[in-house]
Amino acid sequence: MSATNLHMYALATPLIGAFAVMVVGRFSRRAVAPMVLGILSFSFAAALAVFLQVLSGGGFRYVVGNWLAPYGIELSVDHLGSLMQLLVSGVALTASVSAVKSVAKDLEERQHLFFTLYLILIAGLHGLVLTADAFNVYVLLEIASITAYGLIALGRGRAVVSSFNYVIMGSTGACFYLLGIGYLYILTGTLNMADLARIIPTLESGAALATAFAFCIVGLWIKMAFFPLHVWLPNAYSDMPDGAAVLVAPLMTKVTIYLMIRFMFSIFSPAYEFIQHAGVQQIVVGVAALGIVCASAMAIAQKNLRRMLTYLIIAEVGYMVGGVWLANAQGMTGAILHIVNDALMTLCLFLAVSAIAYHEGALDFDRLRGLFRRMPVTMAALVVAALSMIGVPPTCGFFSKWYLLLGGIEAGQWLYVGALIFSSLVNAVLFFRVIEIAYFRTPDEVAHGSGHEALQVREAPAAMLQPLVLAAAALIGVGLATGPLVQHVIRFAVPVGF
Amino acid sequence: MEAILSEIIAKYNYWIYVVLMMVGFYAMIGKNNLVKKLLGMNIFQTAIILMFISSGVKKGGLIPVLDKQAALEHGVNSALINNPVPHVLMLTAIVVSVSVTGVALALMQRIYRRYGTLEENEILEKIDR
Amino acid sequence: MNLEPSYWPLAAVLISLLGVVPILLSDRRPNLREAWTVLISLGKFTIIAALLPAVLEGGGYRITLAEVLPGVAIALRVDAMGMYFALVASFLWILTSIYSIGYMRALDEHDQTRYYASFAVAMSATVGVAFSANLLTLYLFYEMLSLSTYPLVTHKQDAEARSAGRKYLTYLLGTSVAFTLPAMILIYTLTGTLDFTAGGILAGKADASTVSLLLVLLVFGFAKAAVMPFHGWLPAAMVAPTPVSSFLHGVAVVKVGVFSILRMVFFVFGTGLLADLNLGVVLTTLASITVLVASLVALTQDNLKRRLAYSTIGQLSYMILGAGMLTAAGMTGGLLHLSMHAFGKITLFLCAGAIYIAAHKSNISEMDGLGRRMPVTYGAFFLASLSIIGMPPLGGFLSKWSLVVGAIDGGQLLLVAVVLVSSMLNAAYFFPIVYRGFFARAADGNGGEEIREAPLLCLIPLSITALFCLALFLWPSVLLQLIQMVVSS
Amino acid sequence: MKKDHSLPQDRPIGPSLIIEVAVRIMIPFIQLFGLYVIAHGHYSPGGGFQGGVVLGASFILMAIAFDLKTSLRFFSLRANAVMASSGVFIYSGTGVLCALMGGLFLDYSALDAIIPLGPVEWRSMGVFVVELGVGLAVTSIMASLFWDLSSGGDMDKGL
Repeated sequence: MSATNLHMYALATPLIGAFAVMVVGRFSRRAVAPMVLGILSFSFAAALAVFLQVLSGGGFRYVVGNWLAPYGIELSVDHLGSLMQLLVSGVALTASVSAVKSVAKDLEERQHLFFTLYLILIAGLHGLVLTADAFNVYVLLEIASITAYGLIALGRGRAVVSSFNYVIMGSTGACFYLLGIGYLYILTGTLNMADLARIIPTLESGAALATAFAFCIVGLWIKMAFFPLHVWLPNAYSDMPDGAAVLVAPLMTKVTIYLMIRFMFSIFSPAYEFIQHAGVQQIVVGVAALGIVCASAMAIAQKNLRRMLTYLIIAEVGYMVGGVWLANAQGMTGAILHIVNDALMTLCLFLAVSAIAYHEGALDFDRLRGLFRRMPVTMAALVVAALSMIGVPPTCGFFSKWYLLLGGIEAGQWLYVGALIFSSLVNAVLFFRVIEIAYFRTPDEVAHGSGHEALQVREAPAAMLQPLVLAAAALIGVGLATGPLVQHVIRFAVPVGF
Repeated sequence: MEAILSEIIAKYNYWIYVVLMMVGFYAMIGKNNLVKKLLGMNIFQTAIILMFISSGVKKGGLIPVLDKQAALEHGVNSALINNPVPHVLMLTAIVVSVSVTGVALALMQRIYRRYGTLEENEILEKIDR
Repeated sequence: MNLEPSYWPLAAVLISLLGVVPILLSDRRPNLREAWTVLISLGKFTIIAALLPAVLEGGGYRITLAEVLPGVAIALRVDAMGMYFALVASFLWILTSIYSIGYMRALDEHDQTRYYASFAVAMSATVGVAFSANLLTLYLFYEMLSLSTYPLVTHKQDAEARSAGRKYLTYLLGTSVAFTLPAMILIYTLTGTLDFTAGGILAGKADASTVSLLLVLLVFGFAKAAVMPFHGWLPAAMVAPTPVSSFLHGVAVVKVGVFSILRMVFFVFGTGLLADLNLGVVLTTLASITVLVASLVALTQDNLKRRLAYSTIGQLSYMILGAGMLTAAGMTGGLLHLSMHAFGKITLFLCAGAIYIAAHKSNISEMDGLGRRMPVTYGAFFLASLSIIGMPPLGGFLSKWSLVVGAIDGGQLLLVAVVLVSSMLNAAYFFPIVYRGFFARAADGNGGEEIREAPLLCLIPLSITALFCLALFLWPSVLLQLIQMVVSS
Repeated sequence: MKKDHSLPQDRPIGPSLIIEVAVRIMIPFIQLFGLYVIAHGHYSPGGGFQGGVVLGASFILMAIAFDLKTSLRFFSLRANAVMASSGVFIYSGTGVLCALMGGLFLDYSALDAIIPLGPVEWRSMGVFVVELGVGLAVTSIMASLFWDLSSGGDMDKGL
């Protein structure tokens, strides 16, 4: 096995595995779980190896099929890309351990089909983080989205309607992106990112280039649910089966933000007038701040834990988009760091949600009473994730927020700085409301004298707890490793112009 | 006026795509029926496909299939040949669009079974109840 | 000051954090669990005491754990000021844990394992704050303390505890996120570092208005110091079991707040900078108002623990007042009051707890004649209240003396008046309690003949702390030496 | 091709002899053409996707002209799933095989090490192999897309 292909193995195993699972799953349901875990473990190991290789030897570009760029399809395995690949495969593996359990319960007969979609989605995400071709981004984005539509539709209640709305919105986003790419192709005659980056500065910046840029960015914004284009997300994400939510919620929006960074800085450059223009920056960062505030406010209004979290995802998107558009090194570092951190936080939160839902079913707030006693481990992990969302050191959420705040101050975007602090406070309120409900006992229990022995610990199965504890530990681990992470990885991803 | 008109006529392919796209976009946003929304989406995608393809066409261009013998002997004059890349790209885009349509149709069927209607407002009413 | 790299500071912080594991594991065996608690508290004190000689010789220890941001690491260091606080806190923890055993058993409280575990975590956080080498580490342990004490405050888990817990976190977490965090980031952008440096890091890096903004942000941001108007959490937190109120809300938590503010004044702003910009007056004004208002409010409280809580609010501001005077004697007085008040107030709270165990009474108006039944408890109470009022021959006299001298040195006669008036108010709210205990006749006929002293495990700690109030007047040398080192740097 | 024995009135539109006969004659040619398109994809217009669509359309045509069950008799669900999976497997398997043989992903010239045809010839042949995989997958997916939709998603439970 030659080392240069490792990242392709990481990508191809889920793809091949998806169909293997579909075929094998028809004959034996029991073989599905070990297969999925094996596939994803291998993929994770490969991604880890690539990451270490990039850390020591630097990034490289890879031509698929040895057709040279710009004619062939190129992949770029650089620091940021391999970090994202590691993140995708790590989150996917962790999530799948839990998903195997919850899907076996929720979708007993159709679990092989579920995991087929699941693995294709992962393959699509692997492709997205590696590709260096603007058109491939479109195709892979749609592969990931279509599988996500399917996964959402498997959910409960009005999941089908939510999924359909997502189809319409998601396709609009993809079409906008495709349209923007079309303009770029007409202008430059190429779709290879490096080629585009070479040609675009030589063009006279006119309306056509601006249109291309705007269409692509807006398309990606729709896909990542950037406020005010977020309307599809809360329903879609809260109606998903838990097994899918633990994968889709942490990764989809984050990978799309990564694509926005790629698009802005691998195709265009910080010198491009739209990115440089103070007015545009002002508007985008302002909208991001508004989005953070509004999403946080809407999260307060929710009466269901899962829905509350979906609104927080939207707020976090505001963090990252705002951070990128601060257009300085600190903000950029913060945004990239927050991609990693937020993926882990969301993973941890949704793993906890799925562990709670395993026995409790609905996640309305009044159902959570006394949960600390019944599920101590789950709640402890939820607390760690909550602390990270609030931004308490040494959890990782603190450090990315730190960089984002630094960037905001440096850029003089006080609105954004205020929004970040506001959202921290709101997060504190939100999560402590949940924790308080879960910590205190029900009136019935108090009535039954001491009533402590009456309540037995009833945790989710170990297979759901292990990834949860792992994710919670990762929040602290990544937080403590922020220094090296920024120093050895993210530093290379900050574009030169900053 | 004449200048504008001639401008429009000279680039009629782009104008057609813009009009088509707006028709599709309107249907996606303005229509209440889910099937019409989906049709709108398809029109929207088709418009983009048309734009791509028309960008690769040259006046009097040849199809980009080369006779090996002739190409080796006389060389290739790329100015005379239509650009195949947009076509190939759009082939993929069509695949994507077909897949999305397929998924959307399947979803719509399940919506119809569950709620007995495909009108958005009626579905929303039933969800609220 | 040369600091020697060492793992001991880390051990001092972590011992109680790791100690949570055996405590949790021995959930079903109370004796073993409590043996662990006492053992860990003894171990912690031993480690800290072992670090003392080097500090007294002018050295210290440091350790860097992880460089998380450029120029900012999670790092610990042991210097005179941190040592001073850690020594007092870890010593009092031993007594509190012994007292806790007596208290929790006497009342047959529920969830004792969680109680001891949270206590141990809170203790780690307290020593962590004391030994922090920079603002980020301090912030980390500060938040850890807020969160680990939440289960303690809400231990009863009834409606009152719930609303108290809500208030507790709203004040503490809210202010730290809304004020301290931005201030910290502002300092970092201005100076590029967050390390505590003797003489401050801000001098020459910021203009007067920024410095005063930072000062106000930090004083209010460390709301654990309960400077008005951010004091509301402290009376609310009194729903906690008494050992928690006595140790955490008499010593650890509130002193962490004051300690953090003093750290800022000495090691981030620098007294020189504050004197140049004449910003000491910000501190003294805020502190004076708090001292006087809190003492007046304390007069009106009938619940003993709430009265003590308001007393605490007032006393805490003495320490800030001392620092704000920006004179050597004032700062000495402020720092000294930190330990004197700690010993005094913990005694008072322990007595309140003992009264509650023995008589199940928490309102002062119901405590008539109890002193005759519980002479040891009331004797200790009397000694401690004298110390806090500032009477010789008790420790509190030394610190108040220094404060008055400091105020006179600085020519701030108004502050002299503040200290004196508030001391009289202190007397006014403490003496009635003692008086009623010893001399008033119980209102209802059955004056509680069956009431006896609290269990021995409760009595011993409170006697020890009361005696320390006396002893510290006679032999304050170690503490004074540490304070001298802080002030002179 | 056997006729479905359900009663005429059960079908929404009655059977039409003309259509059935015409389709019966057309389908073999359609399928042959589909195969031709797949087989020529690597050096002339055509390819796996186009050919696959044509092939898939033949089954759809069958389903429209007769009914779903008839088309399922010729192309069972299990065969469909296996075909779709093996199509993707052939495609990505080829890619991985190339990588395993020491080349880059999908670098067909590396396959020369298995069957020595010469690197340049393999580049051409490799495309054909891949197109074959694509063709298989597209055929089965086109057919199953139609089945699923027209049966209302009941395929798993039988019609």
